[in-house]
Amino acid sequence: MSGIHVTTKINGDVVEYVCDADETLLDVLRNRLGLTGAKEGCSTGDCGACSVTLDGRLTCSCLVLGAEADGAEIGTIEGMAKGEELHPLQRKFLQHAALQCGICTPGILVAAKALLEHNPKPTETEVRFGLAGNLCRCTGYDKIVRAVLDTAEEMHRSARGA
Amino acid sequence: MRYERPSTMKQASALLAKEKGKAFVLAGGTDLLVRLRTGFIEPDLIVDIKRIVATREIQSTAAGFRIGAAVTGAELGEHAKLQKAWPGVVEAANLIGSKQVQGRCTMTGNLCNASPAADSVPALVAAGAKAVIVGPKAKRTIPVEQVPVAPGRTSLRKGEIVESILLPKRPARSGDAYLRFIPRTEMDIAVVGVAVSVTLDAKGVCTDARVSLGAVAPTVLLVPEAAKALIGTKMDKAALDGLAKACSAACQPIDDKRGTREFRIKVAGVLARRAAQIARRRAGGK
Amino acid sequence: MPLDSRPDTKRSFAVVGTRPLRPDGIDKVTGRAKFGADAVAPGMLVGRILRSPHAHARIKKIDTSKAEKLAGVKAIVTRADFPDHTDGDAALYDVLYNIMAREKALYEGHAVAAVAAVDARTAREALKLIKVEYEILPHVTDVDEAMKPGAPVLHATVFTDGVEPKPKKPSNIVRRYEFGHGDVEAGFKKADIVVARTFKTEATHQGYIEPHACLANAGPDGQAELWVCTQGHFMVRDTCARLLGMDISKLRVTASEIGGGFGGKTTVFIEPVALALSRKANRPVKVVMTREEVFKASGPTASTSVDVKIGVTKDGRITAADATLRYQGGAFAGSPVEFGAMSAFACYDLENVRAIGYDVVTNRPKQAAYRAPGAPMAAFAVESVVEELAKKLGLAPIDFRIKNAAREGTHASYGPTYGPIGLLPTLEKAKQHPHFKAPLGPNQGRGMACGFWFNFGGQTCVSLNLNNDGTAALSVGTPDIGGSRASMCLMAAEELGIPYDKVRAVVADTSSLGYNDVTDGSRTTFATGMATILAARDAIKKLTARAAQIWGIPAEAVTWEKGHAKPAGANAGNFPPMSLAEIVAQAGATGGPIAGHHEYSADGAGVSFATHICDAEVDPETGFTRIVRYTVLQDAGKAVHPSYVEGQFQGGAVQGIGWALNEEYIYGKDGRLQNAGFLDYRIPVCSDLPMIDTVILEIPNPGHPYGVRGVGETSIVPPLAAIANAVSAASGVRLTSLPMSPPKILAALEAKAG
Amino acid sequence: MAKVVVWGSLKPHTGGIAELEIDAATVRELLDRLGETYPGLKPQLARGVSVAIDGIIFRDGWQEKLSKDSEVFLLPRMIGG
Repeated sequence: MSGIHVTTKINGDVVEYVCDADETLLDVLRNRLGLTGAKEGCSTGDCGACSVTLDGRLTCSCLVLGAEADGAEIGTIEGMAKGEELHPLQRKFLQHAALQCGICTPGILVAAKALLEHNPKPTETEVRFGLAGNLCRCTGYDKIVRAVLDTAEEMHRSARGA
Repeated sequence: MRYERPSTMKQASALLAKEKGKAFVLAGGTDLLVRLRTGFIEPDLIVDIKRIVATREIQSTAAGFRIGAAVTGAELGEHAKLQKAWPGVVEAANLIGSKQVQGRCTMTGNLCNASPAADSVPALVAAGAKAVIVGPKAKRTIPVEQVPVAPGRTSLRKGEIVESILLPKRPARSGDAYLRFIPRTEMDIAVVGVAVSVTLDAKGVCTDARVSLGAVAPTVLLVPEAAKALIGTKMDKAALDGLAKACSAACQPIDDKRGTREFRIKVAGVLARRAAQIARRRAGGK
Repeated sequence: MPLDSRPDTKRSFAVVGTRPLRPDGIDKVTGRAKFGADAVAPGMLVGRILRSPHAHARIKKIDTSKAEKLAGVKAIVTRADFPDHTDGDAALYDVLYNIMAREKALYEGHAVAAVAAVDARTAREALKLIKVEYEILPHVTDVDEAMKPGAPVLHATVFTDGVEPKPKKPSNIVRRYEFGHGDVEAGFKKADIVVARTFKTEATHQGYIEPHACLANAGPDGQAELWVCTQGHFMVRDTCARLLGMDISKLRVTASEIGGGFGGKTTVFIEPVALALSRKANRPVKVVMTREEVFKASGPTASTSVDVKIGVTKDGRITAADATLRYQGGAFAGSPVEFGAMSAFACYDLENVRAIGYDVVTNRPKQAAYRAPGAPMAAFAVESVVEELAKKLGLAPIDFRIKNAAREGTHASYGPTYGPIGLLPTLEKAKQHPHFKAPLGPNQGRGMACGFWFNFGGQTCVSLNLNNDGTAALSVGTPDIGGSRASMCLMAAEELGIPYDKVRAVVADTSSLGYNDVTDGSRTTFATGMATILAARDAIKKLTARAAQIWGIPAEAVTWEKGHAKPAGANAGNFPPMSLAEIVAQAGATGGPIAGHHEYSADGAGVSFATHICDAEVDPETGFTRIVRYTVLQDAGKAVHPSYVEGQFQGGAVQGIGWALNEEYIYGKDGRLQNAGFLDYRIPVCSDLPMIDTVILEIPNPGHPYGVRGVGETSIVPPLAAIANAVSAASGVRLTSLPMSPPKILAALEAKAG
Repeated sequence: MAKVVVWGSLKPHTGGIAELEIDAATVRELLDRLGETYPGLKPQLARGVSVAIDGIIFRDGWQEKLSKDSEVFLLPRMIGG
């Protein structure tokens, strides 16, 4: 099998790689690029642990071929904090203890960020349905939902204040 | 396995037509990649159609809407005009999978997987949608219900690809709705799905109706008897009872890990009644 | 425990009980935390496992010759590579048999061979080239079917233990247990009302989001390293070393960050296989399970069939309680039926009680622990009958429970007499809770249930090293599965009298500490926490001695207060308090590094109780159930980090909600699992749930210096029954079989309507 | 003499008696004596037991002292998730 040459942008940086036709973007991120923040929980799109954005749209990287990323822009958990400054969601997740084991956390943060970008002031129900594609087995989701709602509130307040 | 990304429909069709091994079309990939990963399929060729401009567009035409084969669920949901004309179709497409899946999945893929439980297909069937199929030699347009012929099997011939789905123009006072039953609130495959599309006259009498059922037979069903129960009525309780009865009667379900036969038969009627009421309300019925 | 470790209930804490950020937080929210599958090694190979497609089959022949010839294949192992080193240890032999099938494959998914190859595709191709000749045997997966006389027998060596006379014919019933006291027959005679019901629960899976993963690196000199996601790396080390005939000292195991376990990562599956492959290939080998493998070949919990009979007098006193529990734990002995039997009636003060348990084997994967193993199914049965009795008596279910609740001095159904326990306080608190009085909407109903779990301590070893700048490095040997490093830092900081962020806790590898039992039994905050406190006290003893040396006064004349050494009184001398940092800064000159250690077998964990309240709404036309409101009230002894205590309560409750409503192992007639994925094994998603309210009660555990009790497991015990009771109240039908999936509820509603 | 109570299904190995009088000052001695006096208990002792002394459960406590009036129960070895 001959490799496919792909040029893409990940978290704003141009990245080139060669992958096989049947490799998923998740495989590429984890095994070729060392970006192991996206986790493989199921490889069938049911758990959301591998969530990334592809051209701004939330998706499971296990449901994308590595070859498809050519010319695209990808966002992963590794690009969420800006230098030393955590994204407000990352900060709030820590404050609310919205993680126990933490395996689902990267996927949930990526999904929550996408959610707030589309809907900056979601209701609890909207948060719950917005995150329905991300399984968490430790927390019962309570503190996750609170952390997302609190982040929205804070971002809203600081946007108004600014 | 080879991966090809043609830029025209003609090229795509030619690639599929000349492939000697197993070839698959990749649009959203939300089903294809799962089957690939789990070893269910072992393709020799995958043809990614997302670079073909026509597959990415929603066109509003004099005849209605033309929805490209690679338009995602999320894009459907963001198209205000489509949403207004065919809320049931859009809600059905938006029920497929999670937000993550919505960013990739397509109605055409949902149709071509030929799963009896596909969420968007009953809504498309009720809407009277047609599939535009491009082949190596000719283009043809068929009603969507003629695409799947059995679980996992379609009527597409070698080299043929569904290029787009056509939704007709909506008469005044029309509405559609899709409801499905799942054990959780999200992330499940439909145990039963019901789509109802109706048109009312100025007095609120139903003049036209189409009713379609999912997950209760080997393919999605169009149920003319159910439509008959509504046409000519004000969709009152008696009409809805008739509708529910006709829907339950049309079911030929199986017992499986997702539900029992009895459950599907009963719930098909329950959901039909509820979906019809939503469709009627959307059509402006009081 | 020495007496001075008894909790000082009036004690006020400086940092224990606060909610600081967890030390591993940044790594976890930025994707940097390294979990099981995140490790790489130079020259690493990919390991994959070939699994039996049959539920029960004799393995006549395994031919690996074609696979060996495939380019890129570096090692293949089969049963021939796992000689029996178990030396008569039956339980260990079962583990050996489970990680690689021997004469028979005992369930679909049982490992038959494994390959290490240069990449995943080659490994996959190689598996296809391995030819296994099976003789398919009849199989059985249902617990009641497996107990019938004509059932296919899995092991010709199983003759039911615990019955007299011992059977002469082998069967699938491994062992009979019996617990209880008094005379149940006499008790039932005194009863005015007796309710007897039979219940069934399906097997569920812990459902951790991280599949099992490990990276093994073994050399021909017998030295080996293993990186693995596990609840107990010392257990992994000892088990793998024994299975593979290695010296324990030559195998160093490092615990990765762990992506959930809930009991499912308390044993080995892929680890010995990865080590054997690595040893044979003389290269590092990474093995990661797929989700399908996790469902088919890790350790789900038991499915059960339970009879419960309870008698009461007209005024609401229970006169007798009797249960027979049948649990299948997969293809090997060891279902948690004894804990089901022991815990079934543990919430009640009973004169006459009996619980009989049968441990049964079937053609399913070998069960592993799952959060309070065995208890939720028993509580489902008992608490359903208790609710039904209360209704029959015309008593509020909560009052009926209060009337019969176990309390200090109660002769527990499993034997001993209870000390101070927290059941009544949770019931009384529940009764006052606003949830209890809140109005219900149409088609809604309220249910409640109580639950019990034992908790335990276990072997523990920690080291606390003080650094020259006055900070502390704490090494523990229990993997941190839900924030325990934060709790350990809190307790070390509390004792030493330094700020929380001056302590750093790490989970040390197996070469750095003495043996530590697995993170299980809700033991870590209790046992590792107590060891941390005692290690800190050990360090303080040394700190005060150094201060005494510096001051030139006797060591006994120095005390420790708020992070400082102080002369014990005016007679001891007049010296200003000396801080921890000041003492360690002079450590080199006063005798070298200062460290505290503690190693022990922790006991006195203290049993734990909870009461849950649930509101459910049932769609009468479809049987769809929505949990509308949920409240957990549980005794934590002392909540060290309340946020993570709440998290344990919420997580356990939601796992219980899944178990009650939708989760189940579905087998086909062919004995194959039909829903080995998250699509059809339906764990609760975010939109299924309401907020989970929590009430933490703090009834100090006399066995811990701060009064801490384990909290992790009890929260999964009441939900099954609480939801069944709520569904019954909402819909008018009582379900005696889990999960209460919509088709079952609808069928029951239709049957009732006639 | 400590009084120790075994669980029901062990009674066949102790001559049908649940409450046994054993001369032992520690858990270790108790377990040794039990095995010597009632060899039928040995497989269970080998599989592992916990011991409840005055209501507190010890999973690994050979050194624990038993007094004359201790209430001692033999229990299966505790496990957890």
